[in-house]
Formats: sequence, C-alpha cells, structure tokens
Amino acid sequence: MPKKTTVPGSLKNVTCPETGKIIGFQFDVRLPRYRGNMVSLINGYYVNVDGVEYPQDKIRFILNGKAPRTFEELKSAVWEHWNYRDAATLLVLKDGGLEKGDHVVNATVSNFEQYGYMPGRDEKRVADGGEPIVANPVGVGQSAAQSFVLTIE
Amino acid sequence: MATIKRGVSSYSYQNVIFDRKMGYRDFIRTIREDLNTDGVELIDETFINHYPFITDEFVYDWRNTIARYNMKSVTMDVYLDVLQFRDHVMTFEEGAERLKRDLHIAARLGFENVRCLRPIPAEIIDMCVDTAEKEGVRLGQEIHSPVQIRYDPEKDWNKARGNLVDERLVEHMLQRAEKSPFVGLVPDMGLFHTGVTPALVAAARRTIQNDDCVDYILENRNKLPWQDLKRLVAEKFPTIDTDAQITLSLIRPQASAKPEELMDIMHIILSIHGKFYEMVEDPTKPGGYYDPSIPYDEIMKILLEGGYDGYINSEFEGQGHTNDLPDDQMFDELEQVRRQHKMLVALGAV
Amino acid sequence: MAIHRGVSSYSYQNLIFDNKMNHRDFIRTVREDLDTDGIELIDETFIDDYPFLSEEFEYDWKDTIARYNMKSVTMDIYLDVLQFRDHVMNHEEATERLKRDIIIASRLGFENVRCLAATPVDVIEAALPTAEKYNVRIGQEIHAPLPLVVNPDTVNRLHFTAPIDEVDRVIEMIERTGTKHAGLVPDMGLFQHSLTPIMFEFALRSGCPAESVAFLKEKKGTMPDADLKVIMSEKFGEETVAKMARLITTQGSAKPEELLKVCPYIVSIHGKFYEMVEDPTAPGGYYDPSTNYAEIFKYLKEGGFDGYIDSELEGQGYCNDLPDDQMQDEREQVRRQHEMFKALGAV
Amino acid sequence: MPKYTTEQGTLQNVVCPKTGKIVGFKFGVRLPRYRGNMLSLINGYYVNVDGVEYPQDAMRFEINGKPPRTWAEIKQAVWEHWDYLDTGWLFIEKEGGLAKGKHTVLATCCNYEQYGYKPATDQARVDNVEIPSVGGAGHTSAALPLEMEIQ
Repeated sequence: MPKKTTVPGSLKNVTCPETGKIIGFQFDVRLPRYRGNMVSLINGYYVNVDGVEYPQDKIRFILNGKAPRTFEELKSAVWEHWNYRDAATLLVLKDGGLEKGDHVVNATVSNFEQYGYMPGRDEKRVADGGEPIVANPVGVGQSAAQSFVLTIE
Repeated sequence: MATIKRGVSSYSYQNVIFDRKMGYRDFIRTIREDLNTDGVELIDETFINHYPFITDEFVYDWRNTIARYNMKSVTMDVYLDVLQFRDHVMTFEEGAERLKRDLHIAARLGFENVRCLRPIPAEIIDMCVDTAEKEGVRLGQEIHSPVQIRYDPEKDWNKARGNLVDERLVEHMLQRAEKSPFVGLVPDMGLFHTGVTPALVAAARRTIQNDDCVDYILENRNKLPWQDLKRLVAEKFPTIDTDAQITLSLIRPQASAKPEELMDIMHIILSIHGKFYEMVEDPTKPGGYYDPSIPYDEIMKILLEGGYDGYINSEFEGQGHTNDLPDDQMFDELEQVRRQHKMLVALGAV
Repeated sequence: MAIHRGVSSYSYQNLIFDNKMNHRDFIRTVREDLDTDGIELIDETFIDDYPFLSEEFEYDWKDTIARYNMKSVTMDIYLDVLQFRDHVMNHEEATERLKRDIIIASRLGFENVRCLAATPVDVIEAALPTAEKYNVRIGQEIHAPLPLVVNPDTVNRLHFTAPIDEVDRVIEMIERTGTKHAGLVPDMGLFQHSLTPIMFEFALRSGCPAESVAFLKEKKGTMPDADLKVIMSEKFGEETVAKMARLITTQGSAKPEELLKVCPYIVSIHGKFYEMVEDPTAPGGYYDPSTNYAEIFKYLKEGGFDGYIDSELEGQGYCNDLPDDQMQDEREQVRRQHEMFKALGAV
Repeated sequence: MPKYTTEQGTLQNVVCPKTGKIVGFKFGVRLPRYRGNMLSLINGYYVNVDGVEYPQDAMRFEINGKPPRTWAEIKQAVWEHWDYLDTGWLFIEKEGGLAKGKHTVLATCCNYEQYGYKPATDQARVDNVEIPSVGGAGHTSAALPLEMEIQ
C-alpha cells in the first residue's frame, strides 16, 4: 500500500461560520490502495491524534463536493465512486479543536473492498453493519497506516 | 413447453407508489416476495426520473435489482404525448423518433418488449421495426377495449367518434408480424370485461344516491344492449346523468371481444395485461378468488388451449372505486394482486 | 506467433498515487521507456466516477492509445461483493457487474477483461453472450496459491474463495460451451521459487534479528511453510515470526512445464515480479531472483503462446518504509524486466 | 387518479424578502396520474380557495429547483420532465396573502398529457390555450378540495 495516505499540510481547525467557535479539526486522506472503490465500502476510520482515539460518531467524511456525512450515511452511497486520486477530508468534532503546532496523526481506513466473495466474513460484514474499527485492520485493502506529523499553523 | 407465466405491472400499485411508499426497488422485491414470481412490467414515466434522459445510475441500479431478486424485465409501457411541443402536434416522424428512443431505453434496462399505445398509427410502427430489431426489443401494440379482435365496422366505436385509433389494428399487426418477429400485440383483458364488481356497485350507490336506479341497471344490464338500457334509464330516472362516468361504468360493459377470439392472435401475443377490478372470494371454492367482471376461467382455458407461452402481468385498476372512502377502507393493492395471482395459479399459470 | 510485451498500470502504483503519472503519462511511458505497445489497465485507478465512464475519458483514452500507436490489451476488473452493504451481491448481480465492465472495456478498445480468480465460473458463463456481442474476452486470473495441475497430493492453501480445481472448471466450461471469449490470465507468481533481497532487507528493517533472516533465507523452500513457521517460532519467538509471516508463507503453486496444459487458453499474462537484479553472469543483463522466467518463456514458446505478457511490479510494499529517494524506482524496474523479456525472445 | 393531489400541510403565505410584505400564498401539488410527464404539457391549474377563483396570470409554478415560472414559460419546457414523485409548488399572487386559520383549497390540473393522437381536439389544443376548469381536462378529472391551515 502507498506510503502517504494522510496528506501533508492538510491539518487545520474548523470554525463554525455561525458561532465563530472552533468545533473540531480536519485533515485529508487518500485511499491506501492502487485503485478507487465505491464510497459505500468505506466502513469507518480509526483516527488517533497524539495518542487520543476518536470514536466513529465524532467523525464526518467529506468527498465529491457533498456535505459532511457520517459513516452510516456512506453506506447508502452504493453508486458513488471514491476516485482513486481524490483526497477525502476527515472532519473530527472536538470543541476547541487542536493546539497550534505539531501533532502525530494516524488515520487507518476500514474498507470493505475485497477480491470477490469471502463466504462467512461477507455475511458478517453485512449483518454487523461494520466491524471493530482498529489500528491494525486485517484484510485486502486495509493495513495499519503510517503515522504522520502534521502541523496546525 | 409452453407455459403461462405471471408478472405485475407497476400500474397495479399506483396508490402505494403515489404515496411514496414503494420505490422501484420495493416494487421489484414485492413481486418476488408476495407472489414468488419474476415478471416485471414498468410504466416508464412512473419511475424513470428525468425521462427521456435516463441516467446510467438508474440503468445500473434497475438491472442490479432485477438480478438481485432473479427477476425478468418483461414489458415496458411507453406513451405518446403528442402535444409535448405545444406549438404543434407531433408529426408521425416525431412520434417514431420518440418510440425509437423508448425502444433504446427499454433495451438498456433489459426489457424484452415495449408496449405502445393503441392509438399509434401503423405508419409509426413501420418506421420503428428496424430499430426494434437492432435493439432486440419486441414492439407490441396494446389492444384495449373498445378495439375489436374480429373487426366489425358496425361496432367501430372510434370511427363513430372521428378518432384516429384504427380499429383494424389487429389485422394490420397480423400482416406486419408475418414480416418481423419483433412486432406483435399486447392484449388487455379488459377486452372481455362484462360484469360489475361489488366495489363499483357500492361506489355507484354512494355517487348516484338513488338505489332504485342502481338496482334497475343491475337487473337489466345483462338483458338489454347497453345503448337501450342507457336510454331507458334516462327516461325512467330523468334526474340521473347517464353520461356521468360512474353511471356509464355501471351500464356499459367494456367488452369488445370474446375470449375465443384470442385464438386469432395467439401466435403474435408478446405479453398480456391482466386487467382486473376486484378479486372476491369464490363461494364455491373457499380460499379461492375470482373477478366478477372479467371471465378469467374462460380466458385462461383459451390461452392454455392455444399454447400461449409468455407472461400475463397484473394490471389492477379498481382503485378509482374506493378513492372517495377513508384510507382504511380503500383497496389494499398488494392484497388484490396477491389474490389475482392465487387465481392465475389455480387456473394453470406457473 | 510471438510473445508481445506490455505493462499493467499496477507496476507504477506509487507514481500514480503521488499524482506524478496520469493515464496519458502511463501510456506514453510504456512507449518511450520500453518501445512496446501493450497496455493493461486497472479500471478503478484511472476511470473516475466508475462505473459511469465519461465520454471525455473514453475519447481521451482512445486518442492517447492512437497517438502513441499502442494497444489496449487487458482491463483488470474487480468484484466488490459488499457494494450494496445491506446484502452480499448474488451471482446474478455479479454477472450484471461483469457485463457492465465488458461494455466499459469495449468502449475503451480493450481486447480482454481480467476478472478475479475468485469470480465464480457460472458468473463468467452467464456473461458470455455479452462478451461475444462486444467481442471482449473474459480472462480469469490464475494466481498463487491456485495450482495449475491438481493431483492427490495437492495441498489446498487458498486464502480466497475458489475451488482448488478452478483451472479445470474454467477449461471444462470453455470446452463445453465452445466459446472463444473466455480464457485464463495466469499470474507468474504461480512459479515463484524464492524470496528476493528486498524482502530480507525489509525483514531486517522491521526489527527481525539477522540470524532469523539468515535462517529463513537458507531454509525457505526446503520444507513445507507450515513446518518452517513452527520451527522458526520455537527458535526466534512469535513476535519475529509475525513480522515475517508474509515471507514465510509466500510461495508459488505450479511448475513452469505445467504452462503447456493451459497455453491454448491463455488470454494474456501477468508478468509478476518483485525486483530485477543484475545478472552476474551476463553484465548489463537482469534477472528475477524469485522466478525462473527463462523456464517460463521456454514453455510459453513450446506451447505456442501468441499474446502479451504485461509487467506487474509488486515490490513497492517492501520499501515503502524507506525515505523517498531509497524506494524502488518503478520505471527502472520495469525497464529491466523488459530487457530480460527481450533477451528471452519476446518481440 | 390518486385521491388527494394537493399536499396536506404545505399551505403558507409568501413574504417578499426585499419588502418584508406578504405577496401571496403557495402550496404543494402532485401529478394527478400514475406517471410523470413532460412539464410543457402542464397547461395551467384551476385554483379555488374558499370559493374564490384565481386567474391564470396570478399563478407561478415552481419545480425542479428553478425559480417560479408563468404558464407561458412552463409551455417552453418541452424537454424537462416532471418526475412522478416530485412535488410542484403553486404560487398565487395575492397582496396580504391568506388569513391565518383554515382554508378550503381546490386545485385541478389541466394537463395535455393524453393517450396518443386525438385528431378531433389535438390542433385545437395547440391553437387555443384551454382555460383550466374545475372538472379538469383529458385524463385529469376533478380534484377533491382539501381543508388546509395557515399557521
């Protein structure tokens, strides 16, 4: 899998336009593969910043010019493609955002893209509506991503 | 071996669809789950958004859903709104262009047949045969009451009204079908509509508000030609508007053909519209159902005898008879279609 | 009759990921670096908005192929059976996807589609009318650990879903239907006999003790993988073995002479390799220390193979932990492989 | 045709964003059929609220994310589809709008959609714009009045 799946220089805090308050931070990610796949297959992201893991319900996924979506919402994007060379943005909700300066960011995708049928696991992946989002996922298209130091200017 | 197969037109579920309770995926799934059969007939403009600019996404998702439930896209029903351009009536050449586009759309969605309307002039059909062959989609013209199967100029309802509908279309299509297997007919079983259903009678009583009149019609409708009955009703009940839709429905049977006449066209039937108005329990066969207005026992007997090999697709049209009632007293379209399929199976469909 | 050379876009995956090579650069590079015409495409790498292929991409692809006088040989297609999330795609749905991919391949001018080894044979058979109509051959990938020849001693080491006798099933279907539009795409990893230097270096950098790497180098191939794993676990501990697991279990599943059995059915070939090393016996020449391409070419010629072998470089994963300037130069690696192909008789 | 084609809960007054004054009212309608059709075929609506009929030139029709259009403009939309399940909005110009509370709203569509050729009426429908009537035209029969409320 490619090396830089977290895009350097993309980390920044996000301000709510109405209140002017910082509601979280965001950074860009790339598909850790050699091809694109349907957006519906993105099951979630393991996100760890400076040792803090962020739960799935605090993460929003931004791609294809659409409003931020939850991973639950991504499940219905069954005909929408994540084009291989496009970066998606992960928006992490965190009041006050991150401090200025360097942060160690790890973002590892849980991707249901796979090489055809895997009886047993297929049904489980459908029924569970997902599987644990972990730092070291197993399977085609997913493995631990490298951590990167990103800076908030 | 020839078999009569079962399917459903999306027309049958029109209230559920209108209420946005049934999308096209639900429609397809319902046929599989409710009826354990595979025939799908689609009214094009009910589900194809942005028609005629069908999206790839719709094409792929339609085909995928058909594959998911192991279904078959049998017939797509297409229309011809000749006033689309508003500054002129569509010419026959323009009508043919529209029909050719519809054949292409049907091919992309994987349909075997396109059903075009009965008022389509034979000239338009002729202009489209090449396209039908190229796209691999058969072109079936609907025959719907009051069109006759065996033409009698005395009974030419359309000619009497100056309509363009050529009631000799059966004759014309038989000739054309000799030259191309991609041309045929889609008969609507309303052709054999003779009776009345309980829901129609109840609707008539609510609307006409004159039980004597309704009873008089019911008593005499099988004894007299309907034109005579209409005249007698007008004389006997001067306050009743005999041209009102509901009154006419009660007086006039729609039938313009007899089931045995299906034999004349059996070999060029592409698919069948299983028109029905209400399925009621058969007192002689508990758990069995029949439509009191259309003789399906006779129809199915003729189809089996004639070796019809194809689909009969439910077309439930009774909704109008209960639309004035509170929601919970309106027809349950899913249940009505389930009952019709029970009947079709009992009468020999697979 | 000849063995032609081509490249799969898989080989340049890092360059493509880094936005340093688009589809035009890819096609031009194959012509300019290698003076050959064979193009193999991973569909979802370059086709934006897949499966809704735009006319703009279609026209630009075909124009670029024409501009450099190239040939669209094989398009590699996939089968993400969980696309719909609320159910596992059934075989009829998989057939619909395959048919769509055939039409996309046809629009782009490809001769073949390569479907996955795990694609059920009944799905391929159901798509044959479409393949025939669009004149695109469906080639099923045959990838290690699938064997080419199954005998009573064959051990089933499959980690994906396919019957162990997949090859025989495809051939049976082809013979039964008489189709000219289905075949096989063997991946040369089938014949991998050894590990390569970059793999050992990777293991060392991952923190495996030098003696464990030396032991692996010495013993790999001398005994079944499962036994090797047990011995190494005892000797060097579970943690080390976990780091080397991929190396311990990587191995071929066929012998080059078995190509004679499948030659008539080959649609195109994946020229899988991890690294090309200078041949000490022939200065300026290169060879692949993991796979005996001389043997492979011998049997391809003997079997009368007439078609393309497309480079598929897969060594990137063993150097992605290095600084950029020490990573594999994908273009150089492919150039070296093509030097070898020519030396072995490819045109 | 479906039972109610006027959508319950959609009646509201419309405020001009510039002046802040109420310039009329609007409500949602659905195609009174079992399929969609080209927008150009919508000839107009008969609209009657609390016994008051509104003229065609007081109406604008809003659909497909475009600004409200006159019937003459709708007539030009010969390649634009009114997708079957979509709601269209009838805007009626009326200074001050409707009073708060309940209103009886009747809206009958005059649709030129039909089953192919009808030589007896086709050319006439092209030459003369029909005045939408309470009974509807063609397949569009009389709609049911609906009691709606402005909050």
